[in-house]
Amino acid sequence: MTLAPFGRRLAPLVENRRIGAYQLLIVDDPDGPRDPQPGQFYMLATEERWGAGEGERPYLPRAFSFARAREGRLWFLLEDIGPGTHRLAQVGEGENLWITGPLGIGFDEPAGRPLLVGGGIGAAPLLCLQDQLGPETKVLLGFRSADHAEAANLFAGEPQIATDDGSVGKHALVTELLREELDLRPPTSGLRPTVYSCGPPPMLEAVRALASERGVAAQLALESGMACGFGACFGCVVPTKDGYVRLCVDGPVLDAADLVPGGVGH
Amino acid sequence: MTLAPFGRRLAPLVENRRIGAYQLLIVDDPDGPRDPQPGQFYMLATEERWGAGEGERPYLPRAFSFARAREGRLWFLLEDIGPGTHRLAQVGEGENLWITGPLGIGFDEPAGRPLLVGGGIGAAPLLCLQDQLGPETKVLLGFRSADHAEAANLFAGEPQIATDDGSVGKHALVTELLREELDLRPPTSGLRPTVYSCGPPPMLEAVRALASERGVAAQLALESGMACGFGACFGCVVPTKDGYVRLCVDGPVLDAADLVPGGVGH
Amino acid sequence: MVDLCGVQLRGPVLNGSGTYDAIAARRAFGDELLERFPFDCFVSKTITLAPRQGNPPPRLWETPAGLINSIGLPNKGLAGFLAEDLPKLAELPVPLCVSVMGFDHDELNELVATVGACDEVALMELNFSCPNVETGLIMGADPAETAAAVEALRPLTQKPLIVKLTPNATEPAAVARAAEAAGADGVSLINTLKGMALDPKTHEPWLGGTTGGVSGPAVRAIALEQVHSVSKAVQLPVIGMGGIASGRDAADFLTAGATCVAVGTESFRDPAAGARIGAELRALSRKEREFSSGAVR
Amino acid sequence: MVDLCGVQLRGPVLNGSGTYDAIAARRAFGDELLERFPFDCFVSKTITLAPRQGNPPPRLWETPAGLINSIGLPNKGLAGFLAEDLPKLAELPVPLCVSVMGFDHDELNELVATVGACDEVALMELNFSCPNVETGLIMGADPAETAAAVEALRPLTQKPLIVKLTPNATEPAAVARAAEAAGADGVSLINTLKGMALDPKTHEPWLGGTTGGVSGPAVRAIALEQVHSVSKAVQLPVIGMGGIASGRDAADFLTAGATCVAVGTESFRDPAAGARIGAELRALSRKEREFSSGAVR
Ligand SMILES: Cc1cc2nc3c(=O)[nH]c(=O)nc-3n(C[C@H](O)[C@H](O)[C@H](O)COP(=O)(O)OP(=O)(O)OC[C@H]3O[C@@H](n4cnc5c(N)ncnc54)[C@H](O)[C@@H]3O)c2cc1C
Ligand SMILES: Cc1cc2nc3c(=O)[nH]c(=O)nc-3n(C[C@H](O)[C@H](O)[C@H](O)COP(=O)(O)OP(=O)(O)OC[C@H]3O[C@@H](n4cnc5c(N)ncnc54)[C@H](O)[C@@H]3O)c2cc1C
Ligand SMILES: Cc1cc2nc3c(=O)[nH]c(=O)nc-3n(C[C@H](O)[C@H](O)[C@H](O)COP(=O)(O)O)c2cc1C
Ligand SMILES: Cc1cc2nc3c(=O)[nH]c(=O)nc-3n(C[C@H](O)[C@H](O)[C@H](O)COP(=O)(O)O)c2cc1C
Ligand code: FES
Ligand code: FES
Repeated sequence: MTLAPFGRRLAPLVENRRIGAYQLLIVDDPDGPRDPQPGQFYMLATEERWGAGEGERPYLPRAFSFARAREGRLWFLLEDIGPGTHRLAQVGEGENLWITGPLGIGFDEPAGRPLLVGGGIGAAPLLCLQDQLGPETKVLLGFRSADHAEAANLFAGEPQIATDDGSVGKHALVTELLREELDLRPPTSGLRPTVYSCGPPPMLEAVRALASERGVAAQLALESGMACGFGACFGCVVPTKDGYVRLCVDGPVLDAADLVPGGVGH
Repeated sequence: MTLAPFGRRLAPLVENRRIGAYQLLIVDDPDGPRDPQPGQFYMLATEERWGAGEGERPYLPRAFSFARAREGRLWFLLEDIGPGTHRLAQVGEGENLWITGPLGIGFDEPAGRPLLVGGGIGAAPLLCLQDQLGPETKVLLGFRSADHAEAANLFAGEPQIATDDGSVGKHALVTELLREELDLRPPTSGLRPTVYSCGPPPMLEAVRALASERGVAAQLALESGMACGFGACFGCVVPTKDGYVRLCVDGPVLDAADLVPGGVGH
Repeated sequence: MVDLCGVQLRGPVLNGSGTYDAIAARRAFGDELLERFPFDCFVSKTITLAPRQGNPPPRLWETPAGLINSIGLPNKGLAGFLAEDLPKLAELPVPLCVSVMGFDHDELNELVATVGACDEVALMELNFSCPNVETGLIMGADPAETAAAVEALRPLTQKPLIVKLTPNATEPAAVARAAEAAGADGVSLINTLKGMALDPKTHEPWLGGTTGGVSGPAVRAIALEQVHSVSKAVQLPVIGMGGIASGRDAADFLTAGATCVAVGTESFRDPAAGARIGAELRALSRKEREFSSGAVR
Repeated sequence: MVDLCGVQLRGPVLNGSGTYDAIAARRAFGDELLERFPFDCFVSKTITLAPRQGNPPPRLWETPAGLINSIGLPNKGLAGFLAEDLPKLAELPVPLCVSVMGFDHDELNELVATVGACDEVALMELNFSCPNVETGLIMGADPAETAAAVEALRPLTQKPLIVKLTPNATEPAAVARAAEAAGADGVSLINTLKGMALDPKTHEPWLGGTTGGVSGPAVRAIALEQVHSVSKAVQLPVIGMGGIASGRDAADFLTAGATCVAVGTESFRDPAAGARIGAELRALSRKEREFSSGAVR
C-alpha cells in the first residue's frame, strides 16, 4: 500500500480522450508517488466549476481507480453516469483537477497464476495490474457492446472479450469466460489461479460465488458511495464476515472469502 | 415599457469580447421583442454550470441592463465583480445563456434636451439610449481609469470623459462634467435639460443632489440586489418618498424627485 | 384533477406564498402569464390586518444553492388587499388561496372572517411560521398555541383552512397533529429555515432584518424529511415545499406523502418553473406508479 | 493561543466529531498527517458504552452543496476505544476532546466518569444531538432534559464538558442556557439537520437508516444564525460549525460569537481543509479587527 501525500493537490490535465463509450483522462502528478498499487484509487474533482450541474451537484469529490501510472502521469478511465463523471468527462486541456491519493488497499502481491476478470469500467484497475504482472497475464473482459469493448485495446496481449450483445467477442457474460477458463485449467492443474476482479455488483457477486464454488482465491475491487476516501466519514461501508468495513481504508480490494453472499455493495 | 415573453429562454452566445476592463456579451434572441426600452434589463444565467464557483455560488440569475438591441441580438456590457459576472465573463461561443426579459421600466420618452451621465459600467443602459436619441446626444462618462474608459468608444460622437486617475479625459468625477455642462447651458437657456443617469450609488446620489439643486429633471437607473426581476420576491426594494418600491417592476429607472436623499440603493 | 381540501385543482403544483406576485408578473409578461399560468392554484403573499412596509433592505442574500430572505411581509393590509388586489387575483385561471397572518387572535379572527367571506377565495392559508416578523415563529412551533388558534378560527369560515408549519420546530409533526385535532383542513410546509449572513466587508449582519429565512435546493432534503414525518402523523392533505426545482423533486415530495407541492425560490430562476415542474411531473407519473398515493409511509 | 474552557489551543480550528478519523487518516497519509496536523484540537468520533456497527448502507447522499449522512455512530464501544484508539489519539500533536453519547443516564455516567479519568483526554463533548440514533435528538432539544443530564454528569469529572446542541430544536438558545445553568463548560453547534432523500429509481428512502443528517455549505446560513443566537444567550465559549469551508466562513462564525470553529464536511473534499481554513483565518485576522471578540452581539 502506497501512502498518499497529505491533502489534495492540483494536477493539470494532459489529455482527455474518448475511448469508445469511456473517457480517458491523463493528468500530470509530479508531486504524487510514482508507485501507486493497482487497485488503489484517487478522489477527483475539477478545480473550477465543480458542481451546479443538473440538480446543483456534484459537491463532493468522486473516487476513481487509477488505470495506469507512468512517468508521473496518472491515467483514469471513466464512464459518464452522473454529474461528477459528466463534468470530469468534459474537462479541457489546461484545466486542473484536484486529486487526493493514492488511497485504500489495492490488490495483494499475486500468488499463483493471476486471472484478471473485468466488467465494463471495472477494467480500469486491471490495466495497471497487467502493467505490473506483465503482458502475458490472462485478462478476461466483459462489456455491454462493441463501443464499450474498445477499452480492451488498452490491454497488452489478447484479452478475451465477452459482450452482452455479441457485437464483439463471445456473446456471453464475462463470468462465463471465467468458468470456461477454470474448466480448461482447473485449480488442481499446475499453478493455482488467483482471480483479480472488478466490475458491477452482480458480476462481482457471480465471480465471488464461482470462486467459492471452485475453491479459487479471488480478490475483488468493490465500489460504494464515498464522501471522503480516507476513512473520515464512515459512509462507504460494505458488509463482510467481520461486520461492516470501510471500503476506502480496508478496501476497495477485499478478499472474496471475507465477503458475505450478496454483500458486494450497493 | 416592453413586455417580456413569459418564462426564461435560451439565447446562444454570439460574441464575448473584452472591452478594456469590461466584457461585452452579444447573444442571439430571435424570440424576444425587438424593441426593449433603454433602461430595461434582463436576468441572465448560463445554461451549464451556473454556480459552484467560489463559495458554491452563483445560484440565482443576475440582472443586466441591455446595452444595445440590434437585429434580434442583445448586447450586454458587464464588469466581473463576483461569481455570477465571473462565470458570464467566461462564457464561450456556442454556449447558451438563460435569459428573461426585457424587464422593468426604462427611461421615459425624453422631454427637453437629454444629457446622458454614466459612471463605470453604468454606461451600459446609456448606450442604447443614445442609439435611440441619436448620435448627437450629449454623453458624459466617468471611469476609474483608461482601461475602463475604453467602453466610451462604443458611443457615437464624442462623449466627454472624466477619469478618477486622469489617465484619459478630465481628471475629475463625472458629476463635475455635469456641473460644468449645467453651468455652461443653464436650464433657463433654451431647451430644458433632462438628465439620464446610471452609475454607482455615490455618483447617482451626487447626480440626484445636483439635479435637485439646479431644478433639473433627472431619471436615474438604480441597482439593488435582485433575486427574481419580475416582482415576485419583494427583495429589491429601495426607499422612495412613497415608501419602499420594488426596483424590478417600479424601476430600475426612477425619477430623481421621488427619491429620498441617500436612498439610491445599497 | 387533484382534490385539495375539497377544491378541485387541475394539477398538484402551487406556488409558495410570497414567492410569486401574479399581479406584478402580469405587468412584466402581459396576458401570456394567464394563458400559460404556471400554477394549479395561486397562493397570495401573506397579508396582515394593517399595511406593512416590510423590513429595511438589503433583504436578500444568496447562499450555496439557496437564498436567505428578510422580506418581512410587506403588504397593503386587509382593506388594501380587498380593494386593489383581490379583483385582479380573481382574474387568474386557477383557484385562489389567500395567506394571512395576525399579530394577535383578534387580528387573525378578523382576517379569516373577512377573507373567508369573499367568493373569490377558495382556500385560506394560516401563516404561523414566518421567520421574519416577531410573532409567527413562536406560535407555529408550539402545538398547544397552534391548536388554540385554529380552534378559534375554525367556526369563522366555511372555507378550508391550511396551516403553514414552521420548520424551525423540534417536532413539526406534533404541531401538525395539533392543527388537525383543532379542525384544520390541511397543512403546508416547509416555510423558510432561520438563517443569517454577514456582510463580507463590514462583518455586520447583511440583512436589514438581521436574520432571514433560507429557501431553495439547499433545504430540500430537510423539507422532504419534514413532509414525510408530518404526512405520517396526520390524515390531512399536505402541501409539500422547500427547494423543489424539478419534476423529480416534486415527485419525491408526493411520494413522501404530500397531496400537492409548491414551488417557491425556483420561480425566481424561471418565472415559468411551475409549469415546467408540472409537465415533468406528468411525464414521470406516466412512467411511474401513481405518486399521490404517498408511497413512503 | 485560544483558551477553550481552560485548555490552551494553538488556534481556533477543531474538527467536527465524526468527520475525521485521525487513525485511519494516518494509515492513508502516514506521519505527514502529524507533521501537518490540520486541527488545533482533535475531537473523536462519538463513542457509546457498547460497540455499535452503525446503520446499514447506503449511508451517504449528496445534496445541493451538502451531504446527508446516516452513519449511526459506529464505534468500538468504551472498552475498545480505551484499549485500541486512545493510545493512538494520544500521539496527535494537539489536545484531545472525546465525544460521548449514552442511551440512558447510567451509560452516560459511566462514559463520562471513565473517559474523564484518562490523562490523555483534555475535554469531553456530550453529543445530545445525533439525528441518526433514537435517543440523542429528543434529549438535546429539551432544555430541562439537557439540564438534568448535565447536572448529573458535572460532578463525575474535572474535565470541561461541552454540550453539542441539536439544530432540530425550536430554540437552541434555550437549551444552551439550560446547559450553562447546569454547569456545562461550553456548547458546540450545529450538529446535522434532519434530512431525507429518495432513491431516484425505486422511490424508496435511499439511506439505510431512512433519514439522515444534512451538513455542508447548504446549512451554513442556518448554523450561523444559531451560533449567533446561542452566543448571545450564554457566557460559555461556543464552538461554531456547519458548512464552514473557508477562512471567511470561519471568521463569520467567530464574529457571530463563537470562540472556536469546527470543520466537518469540508474535510471530505480536502483532508487538509482544516489547515487551509486556519491559515486563511490568520491572514484575515491580520487584516480585520480581532474576531474572537464576538462582534455581532
Ligand atoms: C474505489 C472506487 C473506484 C472507482 N473507480 C472508477 C473508475 O475507475 N472509473 C469510473 O468510471 N468509475 C469509478 N468508480 C465509480 C465512480 O466513483 C462513480 O461513477 C462516480 O462517483 C459517479 O459520480 P457521478 O456524479 O457521475 O454520479 P452520481 O449521480 O453521484 O452517482 C451515480 C449513482 O450513484 C447513486 N447516488 C449516490 N448518491 C446520489 C445522489 N445524491 N443523487 C443521485 N444519485 C446518487 C445513484 O444510484 C446514481 O445512479 C469508482 C468508485 C469507487 C468507490
Ligand atoms: C437593473 C440592474 C441592471 C444592471 N445592469 C448591469 C450591467 O449592465 N452590467 C453589469 O456589469 N452589472 C449590472 N448590474 C449589476 C449586476 O447585476 C451585478 O454586478 C451582479 O449581480 C453581480 O453578481 P456577482 O455574482 O458577480 O457578484 P455578487 O457577489 O453576487 O455581488 C457583488 C456584490 O453584491 C453584494 N452581495 C449580494 N449578495 C451577496 C452574497 N450572497 N454574497 C456575497 N456578496 C453579495 C456584495 O456587496 C458583493 O460585493 C445591474 C443590476 C441591476 C439591478
Ligand atoms: C422571498 C420569499 C418570500 C416569502 N414570503 C412568504 C410569505 O409571505 N408567506 C409565507 O407563508 N411564506 C413565504 N415564503 C416561504 C415560501 O412560501 C416557501 O415556504 C419557502 O420559500 C420554501 O420553498 P422554496 O424552497 O421552494 O422557496 C417566502 C419565501 C421567499 C423565498
Ligand atoms: C459523516 C458525518 C458523521 C458525523 N458523526 C458525528 C458524530 O459521531 N458525533 C457528532 O457529534 N457529530 C457528528 N457529525 C456532525 C458534525 O460533527 C458536524 O456537527 C456537522 O457535520 C456540521 O458541520 P459541517 O457542515 O462542517 O460538516 C457527523 C457529520 C457527518 C457529515
Ligand atoms: S469514504 Fe469516507 S470513510 Fe470511506
Ligand atoms: S427582484 Fe424580486 S421583486 Fe424585484
